Amino acid sequence: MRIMTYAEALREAMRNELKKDPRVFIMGEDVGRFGGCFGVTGNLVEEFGEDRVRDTPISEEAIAGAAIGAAATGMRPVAEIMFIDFVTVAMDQLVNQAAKMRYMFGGNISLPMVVRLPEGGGIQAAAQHSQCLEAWLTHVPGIKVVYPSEPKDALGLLISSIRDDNPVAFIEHKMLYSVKGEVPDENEPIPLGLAEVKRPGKNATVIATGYMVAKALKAADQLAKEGIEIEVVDPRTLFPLDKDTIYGSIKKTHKAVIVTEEAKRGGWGGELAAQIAEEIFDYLDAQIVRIGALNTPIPFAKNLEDYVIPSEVDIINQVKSIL
Amino acid sequence: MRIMTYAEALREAMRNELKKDPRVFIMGEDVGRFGGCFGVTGNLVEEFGEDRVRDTPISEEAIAGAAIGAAATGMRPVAEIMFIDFVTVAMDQLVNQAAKMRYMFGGNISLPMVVRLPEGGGIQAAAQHSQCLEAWLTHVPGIKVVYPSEPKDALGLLISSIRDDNPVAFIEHKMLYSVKGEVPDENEPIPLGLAEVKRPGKNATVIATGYMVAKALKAADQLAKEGIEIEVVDPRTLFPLDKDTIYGSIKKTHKAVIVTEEAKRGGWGGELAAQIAEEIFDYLDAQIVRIGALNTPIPFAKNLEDYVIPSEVDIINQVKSIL
Amino acid sequence: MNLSQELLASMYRKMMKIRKFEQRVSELFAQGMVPGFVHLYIGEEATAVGVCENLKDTDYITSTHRGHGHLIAKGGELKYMMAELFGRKTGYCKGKGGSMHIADAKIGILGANGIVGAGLPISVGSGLSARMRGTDQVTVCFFGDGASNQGTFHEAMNMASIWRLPVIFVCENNLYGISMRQDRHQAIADISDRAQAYGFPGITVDGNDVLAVYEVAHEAVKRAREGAGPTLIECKTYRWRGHFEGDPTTYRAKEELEEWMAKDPIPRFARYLEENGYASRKELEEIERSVESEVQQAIDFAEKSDLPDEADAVTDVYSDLVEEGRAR
Amino acid sequence: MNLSQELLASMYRKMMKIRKFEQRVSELFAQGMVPGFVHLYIGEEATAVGVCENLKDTDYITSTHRGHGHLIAKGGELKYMMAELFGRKTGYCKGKGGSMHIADAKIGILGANGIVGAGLPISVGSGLSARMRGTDQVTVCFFGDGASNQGTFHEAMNMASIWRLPVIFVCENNLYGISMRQDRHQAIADISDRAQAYGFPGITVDGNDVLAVYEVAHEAVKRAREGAGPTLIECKTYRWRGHFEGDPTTYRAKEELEEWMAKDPIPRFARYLEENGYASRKELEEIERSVESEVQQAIDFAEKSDLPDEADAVTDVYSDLVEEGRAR
Ligand SMILES: Cc1ncc(C[n+]2csc(CCOP(=O)(O)OP(=O)(O)O)c2C)c(N)n1
Ligand SMILES: Cc1ncc(C[n+]2csc(CCOP(=O)(O)OP(=O)(O)O)c2C)c(N)n1
Ligand SMILES: [Mg+2]
Ligand SMILES: [Mg+2]
Repeated sequence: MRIMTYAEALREAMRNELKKDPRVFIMGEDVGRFGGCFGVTGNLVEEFGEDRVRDTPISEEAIAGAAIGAAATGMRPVAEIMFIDFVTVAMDQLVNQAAKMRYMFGGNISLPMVVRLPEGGGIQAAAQHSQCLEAWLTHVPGIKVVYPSEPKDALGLLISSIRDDNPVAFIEHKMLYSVKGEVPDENEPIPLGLAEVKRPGKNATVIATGYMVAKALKAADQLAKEGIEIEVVDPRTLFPLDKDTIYGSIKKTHKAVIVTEEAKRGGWGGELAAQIAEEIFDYLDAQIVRIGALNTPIPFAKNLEDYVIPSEVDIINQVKSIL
Repeated sequence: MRIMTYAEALREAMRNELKKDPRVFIMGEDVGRFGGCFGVTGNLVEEFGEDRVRDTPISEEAIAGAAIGAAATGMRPVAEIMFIDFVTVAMDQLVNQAAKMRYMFGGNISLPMVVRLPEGGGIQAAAQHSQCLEAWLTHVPGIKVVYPSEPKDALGLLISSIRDDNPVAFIEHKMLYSVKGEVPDENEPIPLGLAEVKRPGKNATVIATGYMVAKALKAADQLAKEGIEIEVVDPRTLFPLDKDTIYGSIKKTHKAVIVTEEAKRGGWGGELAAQIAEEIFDYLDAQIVRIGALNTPIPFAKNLEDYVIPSEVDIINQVKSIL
Repeated sequence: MNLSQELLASMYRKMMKIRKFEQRVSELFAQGMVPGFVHLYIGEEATAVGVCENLKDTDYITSTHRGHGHLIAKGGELKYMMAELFGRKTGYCKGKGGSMHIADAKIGILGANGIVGAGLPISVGSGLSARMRGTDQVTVCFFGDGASNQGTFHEAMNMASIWRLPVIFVCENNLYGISMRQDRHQAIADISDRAQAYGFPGITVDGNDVLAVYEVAHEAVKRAREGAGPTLIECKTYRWRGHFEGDPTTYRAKEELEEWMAKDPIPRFARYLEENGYASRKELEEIERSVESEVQQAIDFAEKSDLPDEADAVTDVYSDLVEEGRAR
Repeated sequence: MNLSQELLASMYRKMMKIRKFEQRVSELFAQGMVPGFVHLYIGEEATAVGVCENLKDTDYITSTHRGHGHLIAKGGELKYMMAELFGRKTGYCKGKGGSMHIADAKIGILGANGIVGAGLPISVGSGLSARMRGTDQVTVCFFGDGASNQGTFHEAMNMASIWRLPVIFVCENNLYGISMRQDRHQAIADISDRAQAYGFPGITVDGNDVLAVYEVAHEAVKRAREGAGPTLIECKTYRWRGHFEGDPTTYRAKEELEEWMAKDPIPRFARYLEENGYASRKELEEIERSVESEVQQAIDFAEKSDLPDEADAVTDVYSDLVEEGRAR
């Protein structure tokens, strides 16, 4: 076992693939000498050169498009959009081009590409630098959406994503970058589409993503002191979704609480709740509870930001409300 | 009562507001002499001139931005994005600017603007010209989302939307443009946030939007022949949402079927299902059923398109599945 | 330039192929055989052909909503194209794409595109890929005058310029973006001037003169292959038909159309070939007839082809997973 | 140009105000008093001031992530700005916006902006609005060299040009977009050359010479007010601090910074004022002291101000409806 931060694990995954496969390259704003806005690409440019760790102008639509064109013609690009908030200026290329090309072209093209998308609040970056936008992407057939919550998953899932033959939106949470965790000694892929039970329990199933997994685990510790054992499930990939694991847990606990950091209205959490309500309704003993950010832009002031984004307390309260 | 098509009703709403309020103007690609790609703006340019019915270059991000800048400084723009699919190139202005400016600026700005967004399949326009993307917009705090299903609603809701002091995403369905219907003699606004029961019933509540309302009504006719009376509810505005009417109906029928044309995964229909599962779970006698398009891009061939998009038959089958 | 008789004949044949294909598609559309949005290339044939005759099969193009001409010029097969327009299983895209989404990766056609300006960033990617893989492949990116006002134009031109990518940007200035005449949608006369904003050459050429287009493109392709970076070529031309089939074209003067029809690139090139002894009238007529029959065969192929199976509606979304269809 | 003593003093005062404000913010950031992303304007003062001294309160500006200088130059009040940076209820945005989102609609400040290039389309809208309402208001749109590669730059410049809108596009070329030096992010030397792509004037000016900037902007504002359309002004300048506070700036040479620090616009302007008898050293020092105390008052105001109430987290999303908060 090695100890790595989430950011280091991501870098290790990229390093591993850059070494292994000459078709892999990195592109994005300030990913080179600067090492990435959050330091994720770090020193990769020194190891692999400016060609393969490529700084771009501030032109996200062109970054996404260049990744598509490169992927369609034999390369395996890993593009970084500095904040997921800026995916707003690259949506056409991701949604109308990358996601649809294979289908529109009757299967006669493959787009093995990854777009890395750091998201989330917590650093007082305010409304245009704190969003969680996975719901937009999971709504688009043709893209896979991955979202690791700890270093080992970051490593294994990014390796798999780079090796995948489809466009993968790879979501990262800013607050996790400096979080340390154990990582296997070997750089092994973790298959997309496998959830993980991060903590077993029996009284309720809490499905959490990204940074909310850590909050759910803290809530679990608190609840355990009161004799309430929640099972914390991290889907890890939002599409394809591991329904077996998630439903399996709910069938056991008969209670479902979904915790995501997105604006609650229209979030991916809602989609999950809808699937549960549609497919395993009869196993439920209580309403499905969703916890998300308030339906506001993310405010700047710390106390407001903390209030808008879900906390352990919200998880604890909501779990209790259905027990 | 007058008889008008949906397109005529939209035009009448714009004409009404252009006449009444000098701050109102129309802008978009080919909205002038060409009359709009679907003929919605028609001859308005003749009546109001090229300044107020303004053709733009093919620059959607600038169209949206120009609407924002104009709205922030005393105008009331009504912008047209020719197909909602092209909102992908205007997302930043709509999501990061229009939706958030009031909040980010602490309430010190108002953006009275409408963006008209024709959507939907049915004319073999294929993957990049047939999407339903309301889920993206309802996920964004700060935007209202309106979606009329018949001429009278198109008229009344567009008037209200133009008079609203917030950014309104006004969604229209292409297949409805030529549909005729009765419209009140006076051009009166219909308040945003009011659903309408389009057909009363008792055995199940079918909540449908846009073109799916007509399909649900046809399904209701069929089902009535078998003695099954469904209540068809059209939310008309997706946000703000009239939960009273929708929940009221479900509390009566104890069954909820949601029909939207969006790709089912991650659609607005999922959000509605999640709200129902969260807020009135105890009134439900069966799983919540969602009907949406298959999770594919919209194919070109007629038989495939018909298969991917929900039909009356799907509604009938799904309603029966929970009775 | 000294072009071989063979090349000249091939150019003539391709222009004729586009013309005949499009004319038949127009008829078929009117008859309700070809559905959806159909944007025809009639009148602009010299542009696609003049450019693409410089390309190898391994080179790339990105195309537009008005893509039939580009695809034919790059070597696309009429029967698969026609079958696609008919929405048949045998089409280039198995009927899933239609007119606006035809692609043939095997001969470097990275797709027609329904989004105005969307091909530009993609061409940067194929250019970059060729560079990184160390091949001499070039990419030609076709787009319209209207598209030259999209943000993607700017981002792509800038990115291609800093990396000196082997991309040739070909702007087909047919004077209109739907109903918007160029003088209403931009305040400049020559779109090629925009290359100055990126520090690479821009050149305007008569898009109805296939030889002039060939020559200019030849130079640009050479520069690109040699690593000298991108070129912007503006081809001034005109579309004879409406923006899409069904467009009444009330926004333009009949005289304007007539003026441009008089500049028809095909008889113009035929005259050149005859006058310079490259081909006889008879040979040209022979080409025309053979092309007509090829188009007819494509139509027959399309008509005889099966509709796609419903089960195929859910395939090709991902490389490795297929979601459930629906029971009806 | 013959500028009044009053105007010259006002310019000096504003430049000093920006400098002192930013220096204090930098300290406060280091002390953990100002959180979030903070992009400082130190070194670029002559640009904002030279431009904005031409504007009336009723004119508009759109600004950027590096907005403090623009806001101060346009007349923003230090105490509301500082309170906003502190995240207090009394700030311009009630603590909801922070550094990147300060706006003051009453004096035409349409907002700082966290999205690179996003102000450009908005400035087209305020320009259009002024035109349609028949006022003589102009809009100044500030943006950086990095932003000049965004698609929005292109779309906005084109749209402003065809409608001859009263918009002055001011590109602050401070040589870098974060770590990307201009010669790596574009293949041209002068960004003002890009105006050629839209058929309106583009001019490059020494952005550290407040009088030169004033003069160029004066002409552009005059043109705009008279209906002659937009101008692109490129101001060559340099940021002294990192891209944001905390940036170690390892991507640039110490010598480069030193070279530009030697071109400090403030002493340069002070020398001019003194040498030409517009102000004495003493008067200038007086201005400096008074500005320092104004900044201190702003800090005191901010520090003494309350945090926003949690209940306010859910207001200002819509004009007419407030959703529920949460019980904790
Ligand atoms: C982003 C986007 N905006 C608008 C459209 C609708 N549209 C399709 S073609 C077209 C005109 C394109 O004009 P031009 O680029 O000159 O090409 P031409 O049709 O003249 O060949 C428009 C506005 C679109 N498909 N995509
Ligand atoms: C669309 C978008 N892309 C990327 C960023 C991240 N970012 C913030 S400022 C900046 C550099 C901007 O450079 P420039 O326009 O030259 O302005 P400067 O910082 O030099 O004043 C970048 C890349 C962003 N905020 N928005
Ligand atoms: Mg055109
Ligand atoms: Mg800069």
